[in-house]
Amino acid sequence: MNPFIRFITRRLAFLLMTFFAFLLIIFALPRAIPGNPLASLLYQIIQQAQSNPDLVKAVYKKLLEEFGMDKPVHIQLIEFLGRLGGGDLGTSIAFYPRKVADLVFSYLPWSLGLLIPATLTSWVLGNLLGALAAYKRKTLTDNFLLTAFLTLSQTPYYWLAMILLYAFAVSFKFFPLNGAYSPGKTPTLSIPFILDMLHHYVLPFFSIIIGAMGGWAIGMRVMVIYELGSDYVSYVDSLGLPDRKILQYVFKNSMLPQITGLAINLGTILGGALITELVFSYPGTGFLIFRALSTLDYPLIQGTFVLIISTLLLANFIVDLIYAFIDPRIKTGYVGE
Amino acid sequence: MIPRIIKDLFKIKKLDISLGIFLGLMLLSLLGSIIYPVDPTSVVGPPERPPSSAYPLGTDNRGRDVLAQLIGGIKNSLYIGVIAALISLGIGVIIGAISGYKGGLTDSSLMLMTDVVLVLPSILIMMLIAAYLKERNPIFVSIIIGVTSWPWVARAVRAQMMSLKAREFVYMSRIAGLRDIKIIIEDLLPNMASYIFMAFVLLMSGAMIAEAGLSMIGLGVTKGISLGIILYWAQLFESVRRGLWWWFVPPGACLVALASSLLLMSTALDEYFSPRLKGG
Amino acid sequence: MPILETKGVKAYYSTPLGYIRAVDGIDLTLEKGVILGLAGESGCGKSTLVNTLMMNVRPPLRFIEGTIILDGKEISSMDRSMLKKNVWGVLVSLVPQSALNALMPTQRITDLVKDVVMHHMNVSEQEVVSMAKKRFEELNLEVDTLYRYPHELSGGMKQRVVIAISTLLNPKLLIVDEPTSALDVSTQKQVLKMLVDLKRAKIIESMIFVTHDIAVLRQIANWITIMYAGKIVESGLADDMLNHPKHPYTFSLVNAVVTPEPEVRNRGLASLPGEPPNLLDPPKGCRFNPRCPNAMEICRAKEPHLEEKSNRLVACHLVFP
Amino acid sequence: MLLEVKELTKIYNVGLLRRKEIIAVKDVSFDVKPEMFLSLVGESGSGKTTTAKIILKLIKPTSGSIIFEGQNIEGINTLKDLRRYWRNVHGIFQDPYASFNPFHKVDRALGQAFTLLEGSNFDKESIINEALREVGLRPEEVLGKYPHELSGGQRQRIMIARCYILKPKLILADEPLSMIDASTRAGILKLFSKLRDEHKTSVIFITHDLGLAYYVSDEILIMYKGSIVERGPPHEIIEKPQAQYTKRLVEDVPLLYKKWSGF
Repeated sequence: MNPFIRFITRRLAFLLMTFFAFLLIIFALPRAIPGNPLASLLYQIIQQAQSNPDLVKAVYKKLLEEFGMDKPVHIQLIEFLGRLGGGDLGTSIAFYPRKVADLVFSYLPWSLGLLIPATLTSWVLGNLLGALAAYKRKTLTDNFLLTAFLTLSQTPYYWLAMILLYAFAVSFKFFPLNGAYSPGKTPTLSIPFILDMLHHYVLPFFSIIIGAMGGWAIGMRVMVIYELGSDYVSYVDSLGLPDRKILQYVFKNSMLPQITGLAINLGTILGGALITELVFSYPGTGFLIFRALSTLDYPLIQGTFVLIISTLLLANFIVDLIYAFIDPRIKTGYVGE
Repeated sequence: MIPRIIKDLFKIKKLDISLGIFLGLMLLSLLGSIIYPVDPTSVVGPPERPPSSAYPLGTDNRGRDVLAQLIGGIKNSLYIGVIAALISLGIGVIIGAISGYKGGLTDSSLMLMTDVVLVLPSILIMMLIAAYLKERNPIFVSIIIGVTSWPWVARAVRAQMMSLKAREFVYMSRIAGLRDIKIIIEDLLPNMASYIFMAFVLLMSGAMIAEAGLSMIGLGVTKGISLGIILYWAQLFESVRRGLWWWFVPPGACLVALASSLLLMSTALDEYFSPRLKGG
Repeated sequence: MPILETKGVKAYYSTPLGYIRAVDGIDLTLEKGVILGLAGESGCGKSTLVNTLMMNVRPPLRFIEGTIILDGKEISSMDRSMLKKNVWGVLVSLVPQSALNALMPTQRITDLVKDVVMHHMNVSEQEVVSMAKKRFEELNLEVDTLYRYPHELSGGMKQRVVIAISTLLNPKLLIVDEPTSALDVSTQKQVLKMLVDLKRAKIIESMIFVTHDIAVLRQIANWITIMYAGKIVESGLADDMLNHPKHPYTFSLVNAVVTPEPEVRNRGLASLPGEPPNLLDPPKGCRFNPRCPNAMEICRAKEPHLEEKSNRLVACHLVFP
Repeated sequence: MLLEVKELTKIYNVGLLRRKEIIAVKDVSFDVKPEMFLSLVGESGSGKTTTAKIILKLIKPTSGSIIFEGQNIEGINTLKDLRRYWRNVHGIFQDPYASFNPFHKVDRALGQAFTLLEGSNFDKESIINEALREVGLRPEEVLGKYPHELSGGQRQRIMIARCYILKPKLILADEPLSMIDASTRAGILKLFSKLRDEHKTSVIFITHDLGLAYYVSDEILIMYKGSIVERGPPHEIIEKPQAQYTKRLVEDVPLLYKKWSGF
């Protein structure tokens, strides 16, 4: 068989298996944990029945139906998979009667709008600075950059967000305190609204860029140092190729892991910038997941997680494709040793 | 060999600095309650006071002492970090070592399992598990972090094991009739020691950050304190917007200092032990 | 005019413990048309020397002093960018020791060829490709190889491709550093043949061939230089020197050669006691004195200099008292 | 007969993307008489090291058998039997740097020999000292040192000293000289002959160097791509090679006293 197709088929099979394993975890966890959290949630809902009996009854009915608590486990599992297969992620409790999928898609644009540009920017900056540090190895520049990268890579985005917020929105009132746009406004495509949106955008955007840059830079720095020490570099160097060209070679060879890293990273984007969105009260999917977790909205937790894991596995698959296209050894069906 | 390595290691400035920061904070957390005997959980003064001589790092919204919380928080964060790292390391080393030493079908199936766990994002699994638990003590949190972050250790240990067991000194010990267990202890493990130590250090910093992340979304420990919990409270009660900087800056700074000193430590060790990074 | 001439060349490795004097005062003259075999055992500084000869010096190695004149140009005072522009690949080329890993794994051979040629010459891509094809044919390499990735080639093939690339621009001097140590004997012979053909076809004018294998030198070199502990101990015409070694070290080196020949079985094998000296702190006097069977008082006190008699250079108090 | 190798075959499965079988050793048969110096000559990948590892029971053959003093070694499985076997059949490897665990002093490699010797009241120190002197080392110069403090030649001598303690019936020496400088090689080579002459040890000398094999052996086996293509006394192999591969080999080895034609 064509080695390329064979490789891709094997990876696809693996990813599907992983997806199934994840679905099993999602299915099993609420049912397997002692004290059955689902049951206690149902109990809680019944207790709240006084306040709004009709709504609570509806929620209760829906939950029973979706989780099928009264049926044997294997039937529950089949129904669970069947619903997922039909594209139904269930109904939220906290936002009853809205569907989970519907909720996610109304929160998603904010997360994507924030994360895609921020991730790409930090990726580009991180790679450039990382390569610079490697090129300037054993100089003051490298020592400074490396220390900065190490510290940044261990700085949680959300804490950075808190610091930025305190500095530029509380102490100096340059930027607004929270939200994606000023309260009272409705999203339109007008110039004033876009300006207002950008004004809210700056701090979360930079907190993600700065927070993510260190990790990319560290990875790139190590890769470039490794490549610079390789035999092919000293060979082309001795042939007189200019440093600029050699750096191009090294950069090209160091990029593969970084590209795949980026793809995987973009794969998790559906989850939003969980805690950063929380700090800024930014209405993205991260915020939604937080609401789901804090209100124990099981259908919403399950639904969002299934979506996140799907895009993540899809990203993994794309990475495999990239590898298969770029790595000549896969193209030619190289057999080791 | 070992004394020489240790002597060499102390010459590395990066290592000295990072070790200094880390041990300093660790000592603060261990001895802190003796030097600064204030109960972090009890109300000691008026709420939301800025730092002063009475409250070096101010008080929180209920009038509890932030410095005392910080001391307790570092201690618990370190505790969770160590336990979680030990759990991951244990699982990773055992799976990796068996996989690498045995090979064959055992290897294939263990690695398949590892790959599955590696692809699933550990933070999601952590969140899932944590969300369904009502009570979460530090041990639980450590276990949750530990059981989700071992796969890369297993892979790395496996690779090391495979290359080491084909080394000639291992053959020399085998044809001297040494028992497998003795070969593993005397020949294989010492040669992986630096690696295992580095993995531990990285796992620990990862675990402390993961703990803080879980806490921030309300899935951290339900009783007691940690750096993440302080941050969580600070976030919950809008400390940033209300300008109560002493409440959220110190715990975050300590977390960053602990985690990045650990990372710096492993970077320094890596540069020392891997020749290609060491060279000019 | 000789193709290469050096005077008092010193290049040391800088380490925390001090300087390792790997190349310590080398005077060398290489005439046009000569294949110089540079031999010596591991750690004697031969690889360091050949890299220094083309000023390919990178930390921790440091060029200390001396002059190197290559094809009438003093390259020891040139800076790196100048060397890269006008010397390396054009006047002098290196076939590195690690030729098996010298090709970038993610690049086809043609891509490297294009980059190398187009950096030094103002030609179009098509011209480069047709030039490379012609050269590959001339050297009996399959033209198809140009479109391959390195991992698709066998060890011997990689080695020959590297040699072909190094000589694309007809450098006057080719430096070959232990090219055959990882190859089996038949492939080794092919590679050696290719090197000799390069000179015969006048693609290169001269060659320095580094090896620890004296029997290989016998086959291809017409001039041999022996190094010991960072210094040249003997230098002369290949056949003459191998038949009548003068320096005690050369003598034991030649007599340690084991080839499948009755002469060797009858002759027996020589063995030197002791270990090569530590170049951080080389012995006083002659560096070979601690291992020399003929060491005299003066050998421990005074360093012998390379002196010439009937086309032979030797640094030994026994030969030149 | 000391050792009989019968139809030995070893197949490895390798592959980055698809599994591929690599036949490392194919139907190899030969035998070793007592006090025999036998050389196994081949280029890298010819299967000579694999053969040695199988004989040393470091890896299992895919098929075929090895009979040592009339016993099939497949049946040697208990630690006690294995130890007796390794006492009689010992090995020395190519890389004197990798043969020592960098975390232990070189003494350990020598001390390990005593696990193989039966009985318990040895004067270990004097046995070790004597063995070291046999291989031309001064005990006080090497004992107590870490491997990195010694040269390659010294390390390889220590490995041979270990064989002097054991006095095995058969030594498998896998390229023991390939990383040793030429000028010190002869001294180490002589130690193998001495073991044979003084202690009646047979040697299977594995090398890629036809010259060395020619110089020391009673008999040479030529291996190519996992099979034995030719066997015979050294002078016959060199003077009248029969197999195609051997002919090419003999023709392509660089000689000291004769030049290649066409160069």
